[in-house]
Amino acid sequence: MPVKTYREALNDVLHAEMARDENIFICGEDVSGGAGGSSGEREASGGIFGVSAGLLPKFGDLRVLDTPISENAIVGLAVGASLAGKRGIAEIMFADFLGLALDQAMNQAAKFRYMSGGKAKCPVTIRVPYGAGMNMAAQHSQAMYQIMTSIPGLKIVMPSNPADAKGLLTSAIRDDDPVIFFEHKAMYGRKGEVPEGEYIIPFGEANLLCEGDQASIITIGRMVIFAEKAVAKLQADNIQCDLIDLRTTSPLDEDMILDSVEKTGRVVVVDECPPRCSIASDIAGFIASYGFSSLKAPVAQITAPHAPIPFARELERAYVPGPDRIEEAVRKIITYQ
Amino acid sequence: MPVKTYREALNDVLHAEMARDENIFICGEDVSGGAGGSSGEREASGGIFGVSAGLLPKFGDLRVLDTPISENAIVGLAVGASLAGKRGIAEIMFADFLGLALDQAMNQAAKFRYMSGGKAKCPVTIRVPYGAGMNMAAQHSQAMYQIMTSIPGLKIVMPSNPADAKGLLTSAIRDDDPVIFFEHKAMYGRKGEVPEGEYIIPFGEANLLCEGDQASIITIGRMVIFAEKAVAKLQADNIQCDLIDLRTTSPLDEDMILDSVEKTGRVVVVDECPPRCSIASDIAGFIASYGFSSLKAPVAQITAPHAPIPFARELERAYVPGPDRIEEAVRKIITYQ
Amino acid sequence: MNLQQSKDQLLGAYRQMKTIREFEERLHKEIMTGEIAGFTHLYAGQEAVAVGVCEHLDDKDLIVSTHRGHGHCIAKGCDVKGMMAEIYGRATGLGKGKGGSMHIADFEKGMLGANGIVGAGGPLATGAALAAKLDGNKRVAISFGGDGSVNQGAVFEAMNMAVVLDLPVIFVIENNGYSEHTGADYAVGSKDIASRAAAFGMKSLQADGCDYFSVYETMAELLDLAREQGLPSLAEFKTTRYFGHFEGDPQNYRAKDEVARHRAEMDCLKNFRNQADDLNIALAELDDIDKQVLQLIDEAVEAARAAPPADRSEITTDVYINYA
Amino acid sequence: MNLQQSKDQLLGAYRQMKTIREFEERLHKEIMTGEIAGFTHLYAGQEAVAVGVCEHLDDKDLIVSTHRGHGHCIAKGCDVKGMMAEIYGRATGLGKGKGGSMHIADFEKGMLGANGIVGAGGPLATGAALAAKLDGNKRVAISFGGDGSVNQGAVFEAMNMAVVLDLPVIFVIENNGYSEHTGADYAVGSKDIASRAAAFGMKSLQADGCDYFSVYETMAELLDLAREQGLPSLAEFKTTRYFGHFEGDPQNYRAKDEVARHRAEMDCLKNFRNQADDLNIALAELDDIDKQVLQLIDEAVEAARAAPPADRSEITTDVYINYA
Ligand SMILES: Cc1ncc(C[n+]2csc(CCOP(=O)(O)OP(=O)(O)O)c2C)c(N)n1
Ligand SMILES: Cc1ncc(C[n+]2csc(CCOP(=O)(O)OP(=O)(O)O)c2C)c(N)n1
Ligand SMILES: [Mg+2]
Ligand SMILES: [Mg+2]
Repeated sequence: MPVKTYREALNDVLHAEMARDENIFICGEDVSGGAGGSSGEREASGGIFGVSAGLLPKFGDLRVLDTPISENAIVGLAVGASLAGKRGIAEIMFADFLGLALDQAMNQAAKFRYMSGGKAKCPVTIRVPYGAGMNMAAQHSQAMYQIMTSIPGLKIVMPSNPADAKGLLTSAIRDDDPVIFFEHKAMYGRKGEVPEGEYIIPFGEANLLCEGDQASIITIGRMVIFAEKAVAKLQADNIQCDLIDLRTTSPLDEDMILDSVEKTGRVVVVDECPPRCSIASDIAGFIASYGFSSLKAPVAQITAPHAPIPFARELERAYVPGPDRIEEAVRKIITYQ
Repeated sequence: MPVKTYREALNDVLHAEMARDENIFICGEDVSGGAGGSSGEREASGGIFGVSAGLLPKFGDLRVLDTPISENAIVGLAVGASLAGKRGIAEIMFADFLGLALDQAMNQAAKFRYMSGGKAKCPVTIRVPYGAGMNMAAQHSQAMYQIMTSIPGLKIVMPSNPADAKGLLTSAIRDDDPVIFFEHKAMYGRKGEVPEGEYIIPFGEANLLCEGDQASIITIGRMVIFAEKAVAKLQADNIQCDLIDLRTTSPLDEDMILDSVEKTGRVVVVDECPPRCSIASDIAGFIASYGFSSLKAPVAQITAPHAPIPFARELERAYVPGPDRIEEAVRKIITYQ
Repeated sequence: MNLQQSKDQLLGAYRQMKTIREFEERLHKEIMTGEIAGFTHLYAGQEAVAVGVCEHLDDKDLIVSTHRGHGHCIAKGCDVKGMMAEIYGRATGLGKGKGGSMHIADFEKGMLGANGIVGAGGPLATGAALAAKLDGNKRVAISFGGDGSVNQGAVFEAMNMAVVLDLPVIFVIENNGYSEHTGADYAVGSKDIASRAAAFGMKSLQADGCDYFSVYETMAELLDLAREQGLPSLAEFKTTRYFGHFEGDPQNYRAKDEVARHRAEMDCLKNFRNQADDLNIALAELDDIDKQVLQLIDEAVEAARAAPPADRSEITTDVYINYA
Repeated sequence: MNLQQSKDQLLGAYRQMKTIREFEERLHKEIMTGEIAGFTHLYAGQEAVAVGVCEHLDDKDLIVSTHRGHGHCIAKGCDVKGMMAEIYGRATGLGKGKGGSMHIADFEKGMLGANGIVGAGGPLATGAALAAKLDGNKRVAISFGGDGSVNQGAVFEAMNMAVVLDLPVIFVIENNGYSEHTGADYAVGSKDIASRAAAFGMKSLQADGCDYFSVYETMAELLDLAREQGLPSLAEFKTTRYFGHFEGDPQNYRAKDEVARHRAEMDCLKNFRNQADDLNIALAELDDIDKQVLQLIDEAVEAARAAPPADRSEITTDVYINYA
């Protein structure tokens, strides 16, 4: 299998899907870049993270739309067009800016199908680079997926590796419901094997990355990488864990979670968000309600602290949950009596 | 003690606090109403729910500001002024519209103190009528407090009765941090005894409404009323529960929750939100992590379903968690072995 | 401009306006009975706008409406009985009773929904216009909005976006003088809505929103711009609403006689009747239509009353997944 | 207008501009070393705007800045060493290293913060202006923003709000021709920023943002309006930025020679020097200032490097509560 970066995997999907279906368009700030610039170079960047590179030359400026800085209208543009027969892909440059576009995502996209008694469909994909780890400080580092997960009508996706990026973005674009697609900024450059040709990962199917009967580590997005590091260390000490990458938080693979808990009885949930109403607390709560009979120890929630994201290297590094905390939590819960 | 409505209790606080401190102002759509109207009646409504009635005649239009329909700028107005020495009270007419103002609440108000290394304070109160129960359909009925609770830097308050409305709104206005103050629309007309004179309820202190050792019912806002109904029925069958009204979800009275769980070992959490990343799942998760050793049964989460809020009477009534579901949940968990 | 409309079209337009009027007058009465839940914003008084705009459109054209959406729905061809049933919260409603008055939609008819969020329609309509542009079939999109909506950031962003992307969308602003309890002259800083369009680089026109012909002709010009050149524009129609902002509003902000005066002097149905002679229409023909409309509304109310209530099993359908 | 500025004031203004320039030129170099984390937007080229505006202000006046905030901070009197330390993520930084380049603030100096959210400053500045108005002491508020920010709904809402509530806020728009990689003429539908103010009912002026005197005089007029009549307004200053949007931006969207040309022809420091004679200032005086500034920046960098890193125990301070 070819090795690609997360960024390339996403870019490939955009190319392939836009070639496949001419109803697909993409819009956002600087998705190509260069409009109105003095060099005349019409694609100046292909997205500030480079994810949409090459689309403009290939699909033209009717389907690759550089927009003004107007997050609410960007999402609304994609939503409105998707209600009218298209499949819009909107990019919100940083997940934090969803604070400006929440109305179109939450009150519009998420609710049309329901409010119309099933008459509407809104096949929009909102791509949002997210996450801490690059010292971008409090307003450019938030995860935001916990907020979006709480909204019925949206599907919430966050790939943790290039192959999943491909399989999940393909599903997102083809899905008839609105999808918020979270891409971790610190993972764009990560490499991995990516299946060739059409590759689809259905929503709601978590990925069991490794198996073990002593504990279940449940996590998402970039935290999967840290969990893998923790697992490697634990394995060296012959501590064997299930490691579950949820892939999508909504829908949620409840079965895999419960099966694993039934087997291990001990759970560590790892989440990049602050603790309250987070994915960590959501999964912990779910297990407290539906996996209680299997549970042999407190569910360990590894999250960021209840604070905004600090800027300085030393602070951000300590703020973001890392492998050490995961490892430590596993060691602690497996000895809990 | 005098009996007042929830609306009157809130209105009294606004009057008293604005009289006490001339740095306080209030702004929002139609907070007085009548600006630019043909009748010349300058206070035409005093807020569409009447909560700000009488403020304009008393404090004038410098401190009682009718605004255009611009939610983001309304919150920003109050936040900016509060950074500059005032204490702003902003009204967002329906909690659902926070989708338009989230940036100012989440990225601005919540983060200034932190980002400035403690140099800023932002004593703003954002009042938001919320909640289902009046057939106002999918875009005028949401709770939204789960989303706001997930944001570090905000304090989240939701009184369940007129006395608490008084004590908590007073605290909110005097607090030096930003507070999102949720007022349930279906409770404005509810009556209750309200202490006279200055009355302050500190944040983070839950209210133990009744005591019992068979189960802990933990809830907030309007759900408290339904829980009380359930408790009355259960008591008739000699089933005794702790009933905890959290009053504020952030800060959270962790001690009272854990004390109660330690006593009862059985918990029902009742929340008006849909299930995911809700207050219900948050509390259930908290207990799974920090109260596990006391837990004797699965935590029952009583929430709305994972769906937008339907319009029709029959549907909304079945959608919103009610006394029956709470009662049933308690009966079930107390028999769990 | 000389816009010849056939007699059939004219009678059709009158019928539409009358249908909206009676729908709303009847609702106003029915709401008193307590049988209708939630809150309802009535469109009576503004009929000439909805109909004057939508007479130019067919099912392929797209409109996005507001919280005050009944008029737009009827004018765009939504089934009146399905609408009434929806407002009554019945299983037979256009949205199975799940949407209600503020969320009536019919995507087959190009009616992308009433909308409870003031201003949200602006971006949605630009999106609809983008769909039209991508299809290249001269469809257009209309964003209906009130004088209050033009203070909403979403609408400004949409106007700018429409110009930047050259989208065939027309922002139809119904200036009925009030946003809830606040006067338009207070809340619109410039006191001039139409001129805002210039700030975003698009054409605008202003006209009498109580006269069907004035609306129709104004829109003809802007629709031409949209269909032929793919350009956005804005139309401001001065109009009035006959009832409170929502049902139950005591309207203290309005002069006591304002509505009566407007009903007497600015009524779009009366305006139309006054011109009947010139249009070669006999008043008796209009009377006939009136009767038919009244009967239709009667039937709609009867049918809604008789219909089964919304079905509880539908609470968790039409949304992709249920959680425990 | 004849605005006499004392020689001291003029030298002070030059010093400020030079300080900003050297701060940014130095950062541009230091960022290459990898010692500075995060991403940084440099203000070099636009100094005349920040300084021309802030020379009119004292600590009681309030400004709200942008992601490109260093210039505004320095012009408003923030401590240069504290700023440098903040950008280096040091415990001695103005925000203890918790804010970083995009969030430098000094509330004592009336500097309400750089801001990472494009457009958010508009509403915040209207709020600051409201505070000023309530105090009744002729303070004013300035909202700094770029040509990209004027497409953001928040800014439109703020402009309208400022007019409706009569607030002493001035929207200073620095049109440097680009929002990230997109040209202003593309993203601003009307291609004319200043005229947008009229749509909201406020006065606007346009001027050369690379000439300190032109900025200073333009602001004098608008500040008079704000201080004496309490009215909002907008100023658009045409300017240019010398570096990429953020450090690392290859600037493919700009003509190869654009920056060099602007540096040669539009430089605010050169402009000032060229007028030195008329101002009765000897170039040697300016050279002296240049030296002092270079030394200050050296010291700031040295101090930042030597300072202790941000303190881990501060991660959970300055926010009201910690959860388990
Ligand atoms: C975002 C948002 N803010 C506020 C409201 C509450 N609200 C409903 S209608 C309305 C006034 C709208 O005025 P206008 O646009 O003139 O329309 P009209 O009611 O006159 O038809 C307001 C403030 C809302 N529904 N949505
Ligand atoms: C709400 C929001 N959207 C997008 C961005 C990303 N972004 C940062 S700066 C910028 C361009 C701003 O352009 P302009 O206002 O002209 O300021 P300049 O960078 O030219 O100083 C963008 C799009 C952001 N920080 N905030
Ligand atoms: Mg109106
Ligand atoms: Mg710019």
